[in-house]
Amino acid sequence: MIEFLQHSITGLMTGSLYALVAAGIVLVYKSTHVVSLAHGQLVAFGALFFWFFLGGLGLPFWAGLIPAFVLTALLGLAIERVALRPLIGQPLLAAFLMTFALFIALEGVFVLYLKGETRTLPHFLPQGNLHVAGISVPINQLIGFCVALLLFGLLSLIFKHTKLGLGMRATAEDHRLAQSTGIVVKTIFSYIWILSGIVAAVAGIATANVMDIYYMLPYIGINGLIVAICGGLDSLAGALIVGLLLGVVENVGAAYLDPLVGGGIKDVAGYAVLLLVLLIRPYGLFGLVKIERI
Amino acid sequence: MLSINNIEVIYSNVILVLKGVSLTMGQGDIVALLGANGAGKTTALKAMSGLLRTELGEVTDGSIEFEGTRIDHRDPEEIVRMGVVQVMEGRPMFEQLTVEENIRVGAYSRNDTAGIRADMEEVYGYFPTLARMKDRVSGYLSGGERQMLVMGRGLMARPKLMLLDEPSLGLSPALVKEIFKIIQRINREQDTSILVVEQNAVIALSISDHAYVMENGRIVLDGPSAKLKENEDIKEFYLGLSQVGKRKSYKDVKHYRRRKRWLS
Amino acid sequence: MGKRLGILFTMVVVICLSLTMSTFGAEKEVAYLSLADYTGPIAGLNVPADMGLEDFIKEVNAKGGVDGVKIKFIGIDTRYDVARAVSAYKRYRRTPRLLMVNSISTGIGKAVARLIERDKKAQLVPGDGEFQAHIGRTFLWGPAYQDAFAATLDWIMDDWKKKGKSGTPVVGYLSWDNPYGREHLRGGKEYAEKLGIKFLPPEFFPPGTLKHDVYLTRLAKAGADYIHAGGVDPTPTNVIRDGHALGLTKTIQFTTDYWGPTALGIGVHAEALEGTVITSFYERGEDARNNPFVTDQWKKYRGSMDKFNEVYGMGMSWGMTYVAGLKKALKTTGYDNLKANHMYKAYQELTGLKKHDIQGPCAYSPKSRLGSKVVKIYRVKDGKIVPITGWREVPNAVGLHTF
Amino acid sequence: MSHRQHENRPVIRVRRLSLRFGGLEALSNVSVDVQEGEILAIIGPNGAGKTCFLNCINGFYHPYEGEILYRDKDLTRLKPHKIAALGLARTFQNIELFSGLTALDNLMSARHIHMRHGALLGCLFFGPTRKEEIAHRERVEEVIDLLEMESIRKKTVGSLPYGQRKKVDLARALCMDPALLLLDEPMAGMNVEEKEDMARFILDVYELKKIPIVLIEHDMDVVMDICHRIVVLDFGRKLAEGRAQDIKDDERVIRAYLGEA
Amino acid sequence: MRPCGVFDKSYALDIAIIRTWQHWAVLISALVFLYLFPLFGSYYLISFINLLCISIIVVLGLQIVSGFCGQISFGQAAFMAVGAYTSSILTIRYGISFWLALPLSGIMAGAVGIIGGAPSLRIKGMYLAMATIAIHFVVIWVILHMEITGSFKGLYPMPPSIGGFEFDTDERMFYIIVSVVIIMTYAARNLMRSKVGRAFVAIRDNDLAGEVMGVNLYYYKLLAFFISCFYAGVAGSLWAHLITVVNAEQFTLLHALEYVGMLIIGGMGSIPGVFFGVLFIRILNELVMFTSPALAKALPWMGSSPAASLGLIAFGLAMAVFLIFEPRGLAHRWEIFKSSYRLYPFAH
Repeated sequence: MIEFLQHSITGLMTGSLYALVAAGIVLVYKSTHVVSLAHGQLVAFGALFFWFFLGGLGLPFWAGLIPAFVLTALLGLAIERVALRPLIGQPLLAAFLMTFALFIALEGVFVLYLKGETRTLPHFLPQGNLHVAGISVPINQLIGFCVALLLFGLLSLIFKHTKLGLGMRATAEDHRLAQSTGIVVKTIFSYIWILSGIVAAVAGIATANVMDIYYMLPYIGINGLIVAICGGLDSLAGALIVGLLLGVVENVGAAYLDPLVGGGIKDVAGYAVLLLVLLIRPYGLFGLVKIERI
Repeated sequence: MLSINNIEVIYSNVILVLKGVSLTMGQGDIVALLGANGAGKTTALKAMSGLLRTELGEVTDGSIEFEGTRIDHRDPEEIVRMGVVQVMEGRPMFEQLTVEENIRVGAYSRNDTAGIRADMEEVYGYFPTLARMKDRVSGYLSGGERQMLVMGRGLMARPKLMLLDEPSLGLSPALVKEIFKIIQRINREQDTSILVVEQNAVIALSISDHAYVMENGRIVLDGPSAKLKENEDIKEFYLGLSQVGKRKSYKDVKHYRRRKRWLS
Repeated sequence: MGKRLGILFTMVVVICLSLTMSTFGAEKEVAYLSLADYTGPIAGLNVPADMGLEDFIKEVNAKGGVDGVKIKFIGIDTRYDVARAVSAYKRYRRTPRLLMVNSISTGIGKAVARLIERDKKAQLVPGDGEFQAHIGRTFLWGPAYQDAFAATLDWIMDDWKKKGKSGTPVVGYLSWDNPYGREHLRGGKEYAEKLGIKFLPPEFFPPGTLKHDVYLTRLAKAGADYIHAGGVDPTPTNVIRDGHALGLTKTIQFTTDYWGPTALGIGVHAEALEGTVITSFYERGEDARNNPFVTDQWKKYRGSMDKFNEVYGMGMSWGMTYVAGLKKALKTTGYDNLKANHMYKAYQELTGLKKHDIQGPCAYSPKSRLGSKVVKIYRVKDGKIVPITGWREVPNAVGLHTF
Repeated sequence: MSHRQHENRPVIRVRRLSLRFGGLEALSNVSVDVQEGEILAIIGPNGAGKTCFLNCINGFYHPYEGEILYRDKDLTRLKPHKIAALGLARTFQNIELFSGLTALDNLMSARHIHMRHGALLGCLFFGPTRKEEIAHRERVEEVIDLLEMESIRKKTVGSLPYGQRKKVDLARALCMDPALLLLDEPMAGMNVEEKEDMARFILDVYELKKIPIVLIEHDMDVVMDICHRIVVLDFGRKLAEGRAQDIKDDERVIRAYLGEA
Repeated sequence: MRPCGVFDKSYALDIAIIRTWQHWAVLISALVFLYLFPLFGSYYLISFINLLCISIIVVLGLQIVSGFCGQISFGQAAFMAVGAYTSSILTIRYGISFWLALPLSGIMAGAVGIIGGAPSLRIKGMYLAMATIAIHFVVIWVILHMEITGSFKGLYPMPPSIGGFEFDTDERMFYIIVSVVIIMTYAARNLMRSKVGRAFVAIRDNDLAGEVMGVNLYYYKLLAFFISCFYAGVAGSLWAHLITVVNAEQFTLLHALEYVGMLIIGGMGSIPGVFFGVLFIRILNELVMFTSPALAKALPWMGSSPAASLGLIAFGLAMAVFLIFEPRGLAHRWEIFKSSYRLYPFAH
């Protein structure tokens, strides 16, 4: 039992990272209806910027964090302005492919900068483990977990109770209609990408805290995508819950199924869950069911 | 307050939809725009509200002026801020939002919290049905309720000019009457000018001060509504009355009959 | 709009073509094709290695080449993608005097090997024992994975005895869930059994896994005394770091293969990696930093030693082998008739070639495809990688497996 | 058109139909018969369940209670494509065309249930397949003639104006060679002239094919003029049923739907 | 394409693909040129065309399921893997001839495709796309963890042969591959203008209305997946016997994404679009592959790996720029060109 709990909690920690990555994807989808493959790169760049200020320039924590947020947000904004804005009103698949193209181009930049090296974030959080009832939790990951929860709370507050949030939700449903009510849709898109950039930076920093900054980092975007879809592409709560769940399923699956099938369960656990969820609930666990009128 | 001077509209650089349309409206007027499907009525509305540009349409000639300012090359958001609100055809709404949130979105371009609150009460005054279902998700509303909601949402922007596109489409006769009564009330009480595009010529002519008739992207006829009601062509082709003033039965339509085409 | 698009594309095409044209020179030239992973999961290994090789070739060319013959280096980014690699090979296989193809990644090596045989060319691959088991036109960089792993097992037995423990050590194995991750065991496992080591069921995980706690705890629970962490760095670093966080490094000795942590990567994780054992066929850490042959070239082309990566040296050793092979081939055939087949024959005569101690003496021969037969065992000590043994011969574990 | 004496032979019998969405009762206990050779109108305020009623007949919705019989065949649990194969064709309130296809291909797609060749023969497009395609094309051209659509044959329907699309929608239903036609607000959003055209087409079809037609329509004039019988729905219940004149004077109908004159 | 002023006198002529004798002339000379190509074309070009053709077959399949039937699929690479493995297993383990294994591997991939396409019965749009990504990973995982597929070691099929004649070079395989492409293209074109094709488009454009027309959604969606995966399977089989090594690492998600990219760039719902899209991406790929070593050579201070990253950036940017200028794909532009040709010399 202790063992199971330990695996689950380790899974929860990883899951919170997935949830953070997924949050950015959900934000973008919610208002622009674009499923962004490029998000993994935003995450990676967020981590890289943070490393640059903290490890590269040796700035203190906050002084590194703020410019990292700003730069990632700007990158998000640039993606929206330069690449996606011209595609407004064009088929959504074109926008999807655009994010794929951006993923490749940004990967090139990422690789060009790294030159085959691995960048490691300095320890900016307290190290060591917390031991409770035979279960040990790394403190820095626990902090990451709490930050994730806080961020989700904050995001849902923004969506529910601010004017900007209302505008975002309205835009999410119908761009033309939103325009006709005086919402400046393009501005909303910009805000969304900025917000998504900041969330990506948080996700990137939290992930790089666990996994170094190297070539595989952007590919966490794929995990984020699975989570976003399972949770329902337009549901933040879904991203959080499914993110945590996926972390647990992967970890517990690897713990108990791997010996039975000869390894590598982690690879497919997520996809198996995705398939199962979609078969039972075609719009994800928490996604809005489209109100269809014939 | 609104004057459209000989505008031409082209879609995706090829399709010429409006071929010189002119129209003027005064403060507090109700103007009806009649015409067959595909005549270009909706396009004309979209040209005024700026929504054309999101559909690859473009005003290529002529000008649209609202209170002395040219608006034909502005973004729809800006035009809404200036006080021109279009209530689109088909009653589109934010289906996942509640009724109240839908109405709040209508006031998105405004920043006066107190004023918005007061206006919201006013809208609920016009449409008591909406007040009752404030917290309902709007996607489940019926056609009539939807029409009220979109009009209420439009009112929240405190428009000086409201463009209504086919408010009666698919509504029962009783509801149509009710909706048009409210339109008249809004016009009276808020001094909002209203431009209404309608298929139901009978009711449109009965509440409007002035009417225009469009065909094939041109205005072919206009005049005070009372006068147009007496026009023979209007009678036959829009009101469905034959010469003697009696309605012709649909059963009696012949396989060949006189069609009216305006030459221009 | 269409017109602008047309102009844009014409421009791109023209630039690309003109660039391509500029590569055809009139000099005497032989080619070296590297099907490399510059932008994929093993770029961390591949990029510095090819840098070493490229710089080495530059140096050779600057000095007038090999008997007047210049070497052309062609580096193709395959992105760890077999299909791209095969297509690139087909694109370049008719390059005049293409004498050697270096395929990085086990999958690519195996796919290209077939074509190499058919075209009578020669190929280099990292360390798949299969090519030693079925002697053909494919050469390994160093000892086969399984041989090096067997050397690690030897060290484990030594260490076990030195610690004065009784019984047999329990060894766990944990690596990527791909052909590379499994190659070690084809022979390595048999060798462990021969030594009488208790070998736990191996664990596999996808590259890019965030946390390895599950696998580590399972191995720990099964009573592992040693855990071998596979994968190309930073994977082993991350695995050991997770082990450290779980408190396993205190009781379990971690070992890695020759793609284990580099001195450059140890940096922040020094504490976690402390004591880790690395079995390597090329010079690591302090050894490499003290090898003037390597550091001089690095300083000349790459500047400061801050970012020095010892894999750079391994790349240079490829260059040395190539130059030696080329010399031999030129001597027997002359430039005009030079074919890859001659290089293939020349490579087999390189037995005993010294490589400035970057790597043990070359072991290519008609019966061997191994780049060298010796490894050194290193250990992480106070954030530095220091040798704890001299060069020692690897056992033949490939021979134990039936391929 | 002279008044026709209806034979008392119901083509469709709907018995105690009830349909529910979540907690919402869309239809409750509705029983309607469609007789051989009649035009039946269904009217009622918005949200009264008229479209739901059609959706039940052609299988989009499955009622939780009641049954629908078509010439003694139970349709209640059948899938829409099975019902289509029985010869029930319909049009849609919001025009549901295949917008990427030409008008002609839209009509050809309606011949689906009558065509025999499968994927393998389709790949070859030779001999029998070609003959079959041409034979069905001839059938489709008849409908094109009837509805005067020659000029828009090869146009992509997405680019056609509203009225034309309504026409394609009707033509497509006709191309199925239906045994029963369900029309959902065929004249919504049309002016008098277009309505006259549409009424003429409907009457032509009726005269030519002698099939029963069920029609949902808001325009009372049209309904009164061309329909034999009228069913009034309100809040999912059947409010009244009968001849046009009787309905017009029905108190309840006036209150719920028509409004005071 | 037909010039202005050519009218059809019968329905048979109206539905014909080739309408004038000029069409026949162009077609026949193109075929003759194609089949004589190995006699004078360079080896590189031939191997490039082989690759191109295999991609064309895969993307044709994708066009059917995604472009025509509207079910976006990212599983095409995995289904290709199924075809490649089936063909290898049949020829190696069971000694079945390649000529039989080719269609059988298509059928096998199709069968797996039916299972893989099953989610489409419930899921639509982007959600379905993601489900197919999941299917991709599950299929690859299963292949890797099975004994018969050679697990991680992969398989080594032999080149096809007929009566002792071995198709063991790219030049020889060229004839097989090109012939298959021609047949498959012709079949796809025909299928799309017959009953089945119209049913597919009906599902794409309006599945509800399609059902009312009597289209059995379940049957036709699965049929679309079957046909699409049949194409992928045949392509996989050709691929396997062309490079004679099959390994699960040859079929990655990136390939699947690339196929979708070819589809979108070519244009959804158009058979010629498939050719344009495949050409665009493949040539772009080659250019990048060509250019980065050339760049490294021209600018020696740069080195190979930065040049490779620049190539990656160039690839991404080229695709992005293309999408900004022509988001509806090259087929869209082709249609505009065709209609202006037809009306030449009259402007609209």
